[in-house]
Amino acid sequence: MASWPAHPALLGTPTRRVDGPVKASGRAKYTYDLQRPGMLYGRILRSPHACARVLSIDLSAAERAPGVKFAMPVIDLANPEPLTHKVMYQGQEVAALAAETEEQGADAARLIKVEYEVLPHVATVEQAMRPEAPKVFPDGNVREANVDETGDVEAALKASAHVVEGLYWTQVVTHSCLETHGLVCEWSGDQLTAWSSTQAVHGMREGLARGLGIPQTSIRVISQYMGGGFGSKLGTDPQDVICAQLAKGAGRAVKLMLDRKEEQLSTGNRPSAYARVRAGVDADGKLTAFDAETWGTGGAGRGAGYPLPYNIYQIPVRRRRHKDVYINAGTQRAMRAPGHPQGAFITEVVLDELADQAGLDPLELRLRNLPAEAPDEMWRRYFPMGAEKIGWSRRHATGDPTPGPIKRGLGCAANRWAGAGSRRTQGQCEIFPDGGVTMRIGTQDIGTGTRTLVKMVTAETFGLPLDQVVVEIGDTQYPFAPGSGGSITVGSVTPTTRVTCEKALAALAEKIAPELGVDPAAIVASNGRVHAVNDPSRGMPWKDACKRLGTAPISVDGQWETGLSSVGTSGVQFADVEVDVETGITRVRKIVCVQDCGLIIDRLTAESQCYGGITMGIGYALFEDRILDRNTGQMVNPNMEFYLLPGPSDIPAIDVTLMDQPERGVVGLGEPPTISTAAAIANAVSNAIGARIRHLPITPANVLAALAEARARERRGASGSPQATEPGGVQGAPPINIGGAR
Amino acid sequence: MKSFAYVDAANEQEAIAALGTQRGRILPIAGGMDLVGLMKDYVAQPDRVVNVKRLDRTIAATPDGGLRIGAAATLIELVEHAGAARAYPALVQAAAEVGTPQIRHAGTVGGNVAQRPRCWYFRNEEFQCLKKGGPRCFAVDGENQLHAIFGDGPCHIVHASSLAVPILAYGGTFRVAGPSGERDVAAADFFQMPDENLMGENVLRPNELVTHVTLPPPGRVRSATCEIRFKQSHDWPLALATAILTMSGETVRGARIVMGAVAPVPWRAQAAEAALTGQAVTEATAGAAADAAVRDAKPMSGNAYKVQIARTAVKRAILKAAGLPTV
Amino acid sequence: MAPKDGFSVSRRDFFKTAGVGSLATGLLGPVELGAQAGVREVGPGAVPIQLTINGRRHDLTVEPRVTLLDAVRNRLDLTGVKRVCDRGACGACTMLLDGRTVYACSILAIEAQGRDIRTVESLAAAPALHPVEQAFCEHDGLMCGFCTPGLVMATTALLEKTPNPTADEARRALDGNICRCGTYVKVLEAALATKGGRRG
Amino acid sequence: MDHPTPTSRLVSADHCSSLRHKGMYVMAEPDPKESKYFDAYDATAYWCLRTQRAVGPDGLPVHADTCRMGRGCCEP
Repeated sequence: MASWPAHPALLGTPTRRVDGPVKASGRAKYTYDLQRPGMLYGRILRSPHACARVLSIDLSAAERAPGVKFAMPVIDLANPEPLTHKVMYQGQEVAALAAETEEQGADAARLIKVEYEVLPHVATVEQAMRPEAPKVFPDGNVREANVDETGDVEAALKASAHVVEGLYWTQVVTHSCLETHGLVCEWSGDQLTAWSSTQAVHGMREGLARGLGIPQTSIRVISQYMGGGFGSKLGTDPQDVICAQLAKGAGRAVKLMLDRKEEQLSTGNRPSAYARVRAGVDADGKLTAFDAETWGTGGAGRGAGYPLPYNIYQIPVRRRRHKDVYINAGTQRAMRAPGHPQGAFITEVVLDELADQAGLDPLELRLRNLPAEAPDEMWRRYFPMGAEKIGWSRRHATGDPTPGPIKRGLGCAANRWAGAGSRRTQGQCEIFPDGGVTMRIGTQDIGTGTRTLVKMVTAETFGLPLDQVVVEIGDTQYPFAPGSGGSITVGSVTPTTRVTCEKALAALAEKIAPELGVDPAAIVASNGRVHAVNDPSRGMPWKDACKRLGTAPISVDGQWETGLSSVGTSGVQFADVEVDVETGITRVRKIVCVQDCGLIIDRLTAESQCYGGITMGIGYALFEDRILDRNTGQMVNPNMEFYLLPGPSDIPAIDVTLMDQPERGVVGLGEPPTISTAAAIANAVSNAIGARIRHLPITPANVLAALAEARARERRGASGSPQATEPGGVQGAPPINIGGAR
Repeated sequence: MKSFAYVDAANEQEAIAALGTQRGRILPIAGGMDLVGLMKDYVAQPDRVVNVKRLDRTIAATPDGGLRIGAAATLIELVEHAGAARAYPALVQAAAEVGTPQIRHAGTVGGNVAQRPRCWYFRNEEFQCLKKGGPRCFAVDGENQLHAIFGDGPCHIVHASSLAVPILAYGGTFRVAGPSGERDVAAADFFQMPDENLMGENVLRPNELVTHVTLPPPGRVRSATCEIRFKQSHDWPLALATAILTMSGETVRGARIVMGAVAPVPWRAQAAEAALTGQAVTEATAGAAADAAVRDAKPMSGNAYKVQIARTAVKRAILKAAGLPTV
Repeated sequence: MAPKDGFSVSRRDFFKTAGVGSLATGLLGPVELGAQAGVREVGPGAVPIQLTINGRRHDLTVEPRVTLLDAVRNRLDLTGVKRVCDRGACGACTMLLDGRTVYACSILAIEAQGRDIRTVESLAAAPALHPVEQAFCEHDGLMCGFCTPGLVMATTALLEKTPNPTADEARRALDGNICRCGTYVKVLEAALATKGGRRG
Repeated sequence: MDHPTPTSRLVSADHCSSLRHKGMYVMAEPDPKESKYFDAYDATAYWCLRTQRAVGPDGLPVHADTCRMGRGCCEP
């Protein structure tokens, strides 16, 4: 059985990304950058309406336009099922074409005449949940999930020493991958090659084959470099099949990359989350009950569920009633820790409110409610470490008493994620007589450093420098590996690489064992030599060993094995913020992150995952919001100018501590670091301003409304009692826009 | 972007000759920071674009001690102009906060002043709003969190130019050139409210250009601009304000206070000026002036928070001008 | 600390820093008569233009509406800098024009004639790396890498002007660039650590 | 090379063969001992391989609850 080296040479070191030089210098060719001989540009015409019936599509003018080689409807009006003639959201595909230049394609698309019958739509959850609302789908706009209930909630709340009650919510955000979704398709007879910006080359092949009705053996998918996915590029999309059809129809290669507006409208988003919560603690600060009525929207699709209460703290009695709400908007899809940022935000904010009511330090309240058994006791260690690093001891009670408009505050939150690895992952390794090594695995590097990790494990196993091994990924011609999602890539591909390379090394050991007079099982490779495990002098240089292969390389296949990876990560984050109460503007001063992830392969890229997750969490906390016009259902900020993403000056000092756990094997780290950032920031803002932040994003409007509400409450003299009112419903609070999908 | 013909004007006369009388059919391009985006979004669909980058870009003192800024000067040229920064700090502070380095390197002073609104209804092709000849302003009962808190409509944009604010405060004048010659238009008369001019934001006719801006000698004043934006990196201001104080000892003898990003034009706050006049600048008097500045604000359904932000911008601009700490 | 009163700038100061238009590029290509007499109009069809990119002259034929970014990426296959927002808001297309960073997505190719255009490909010939690129790699100032060439260009421009920037200067200089993977902390480290960032 | 058909704990044999979700391409195989890391909530985005969208060829939403034999478009 394969194992990780006890004294690794490379693993765990901060190793530079192997594709850094080609990326930094602009030499890496992403899908967006590819040019194929005779290549055309594809362009999709999309619905401008949130809901409409397509009555006719007239391609004739577009077909005659300069440069156009092929045009096709996407909505099939010959389909006898009338529902398929409807467009359900702005940005849904209606027709497509391919032209010689991008400009010609754009011109021609505007010549496609589409007759729409505009239909009533719903743009917000409030609109959608009204009884008289137009129905997005015939089965109604609200899909109720089963009630999940443990214990007697009413009794437990009644018996609680302190209860908080409120409405909490988060916004819809988009993945905003910098490289938009898209691909280049080229046919050679019946064989299709697709260069795709995808998180799953094998998945893309499977989807294209089914979508086009051709065998998987006729398709090759390649993704050497891709510009971000964050969960939105795991499956096939309409444009993938459309691009292949355009290329077939035109008889030329076609590149179809979405523009930014299309990307914002139609390639997925993180659903909103709403929760009406009642929660209690007893006199000892032990959580007693958590009752939540929740809803959210994933647009014209389901799946707006999220874990609540977030499954970290022990709460004996709980009830959860969830509804998915359809609206006429682009469909949700997995986005970096699906459900968790929403659940963590609501839960951790409720916890801070309970701590305030109970007169407890929020950190103390958390420590009193963490599980005791391993591995979850990690949080018990990490919280005090993070507290030390952020300077928790200087935390003031809720409401910075310092005079002046700038208020400081601290907050914290925890995260958990599964990770794991896929046992279906396969690899292939060749050792050549000249000493060359090639490791092939059909995974893809979505920016997380996969190529680097595979290379490190390969080099480690053969005791060679990084630059003496070749790693080939990102192609369906290589053995099957799963999609890069769910933080399972490292747990899938590094064990598989280790297993495969160990197998290849064993084959080499067989060849040289007689000559060395050593049991082949006792032969290892290190420092450029192949030698007896207990006696490095009994061996030979790597190249000499390979010469013994004669003319035939070693070629072995390997498959993932258990024992090299684990499931489960834990982490905590602390935020130090500064809020200007005269403008409502929050600046994050510092984030502290304590995170475990098992055996670290590359310390540099592992740390970068934390920096990246936190940065995305800051965007979620403060800035990002997909805003749909409530009256038309059309997105008002389908761009990067008013869809606000954090930039350099919005990023605080970030202090990352990775907790090494080599004994656990590898555990994925892609998702967990982004989960708790917004929750920690929200709690820090509340701590700073002395008013409750109960929804995201924490815009100036949000902060000023919270302050106004707190002042109104003070005037009413209702301090200390449960808050029965909802944000925005309080007299004195300015009416605020909370953005799109409500 | 619709295709268009292109004229590279070597001078004012060529530029004006190349511009037409039909609104929107022929448009000048300077830095392009505004126009290229408008064209990509099919909000502007000119048949001809006239390059005016080769026109006047000098930044120079006028004989009477004022400042003349060629409209084709880039924002970075203004920011890096030591003389301008010393004499007109409020102007250069505003310029330094515009957009990003890339925008300041290409964008021009004239382009900044004459740019079209950033209203998201105006900028998205789907919305046939008033300003595009459509039937209604979508902001009225829509997503108006970034819209105007002053003015009676019918269009509720905020003016997008940051430079316009200090230019108005300093009493600047725009030199406008057209087929029948040149005219000077005071900044106070240059910008137009939607009820005067729905399809544009200023007095420029389709065949006219701003060739330069002249600021009068600043006199013995203290001035500052305070911009408040949400993102500290690239973002549009939620509000900004310029305060120009003429001091007599510690007492304000006269004040000019103008707010930006709050109304369809740069918005002069005469009530604030009156409130401050005769006072020493303190946190309290600046706050009282700021209260006066926003007293007549008429926020929309979703932008009441901007009243507070505009108030803060005014207060801090006054304190900053007086050399006092702003927070 | 009251500011100096009055207008105390010498005229010499003004003229020293005032740039007078130095980019009088004549019109290239066929000259057509426009609607008005004396107006030299080209397009809307493709017109020949000349661009000086990375020190090399390129003759190409594009419509006036084609942006510098699209001309360079699609016509000249210099794909180092990327098209991301396409509206001058993200910096992935950052090029240097006469030494200053600009958004190539928001500048027409026809208007970049006569200017010194530098793309990321100008920094180093493969396989060598420019010191800024080297620093990005050493500090892991990149992840998916799609924003990286734009950030490399913005950093290069900063260091050419300000060889030893403060952290705040570096942040301000990079504020026109967006990274979705969240590499900013490492990018700033790289910018501040770059040695010999100035090109000779 | 054997390319396994996607399988998932969220979709069983009586579901339509065109129903897809992320888990089918990611295929993490949780350690039963670690099941506490998997909460009971539905954040799953489903799509149909015949439309590449969240609706089936009949224009109705796709979901593990609805993409079962008996729906007109379902294929074994």
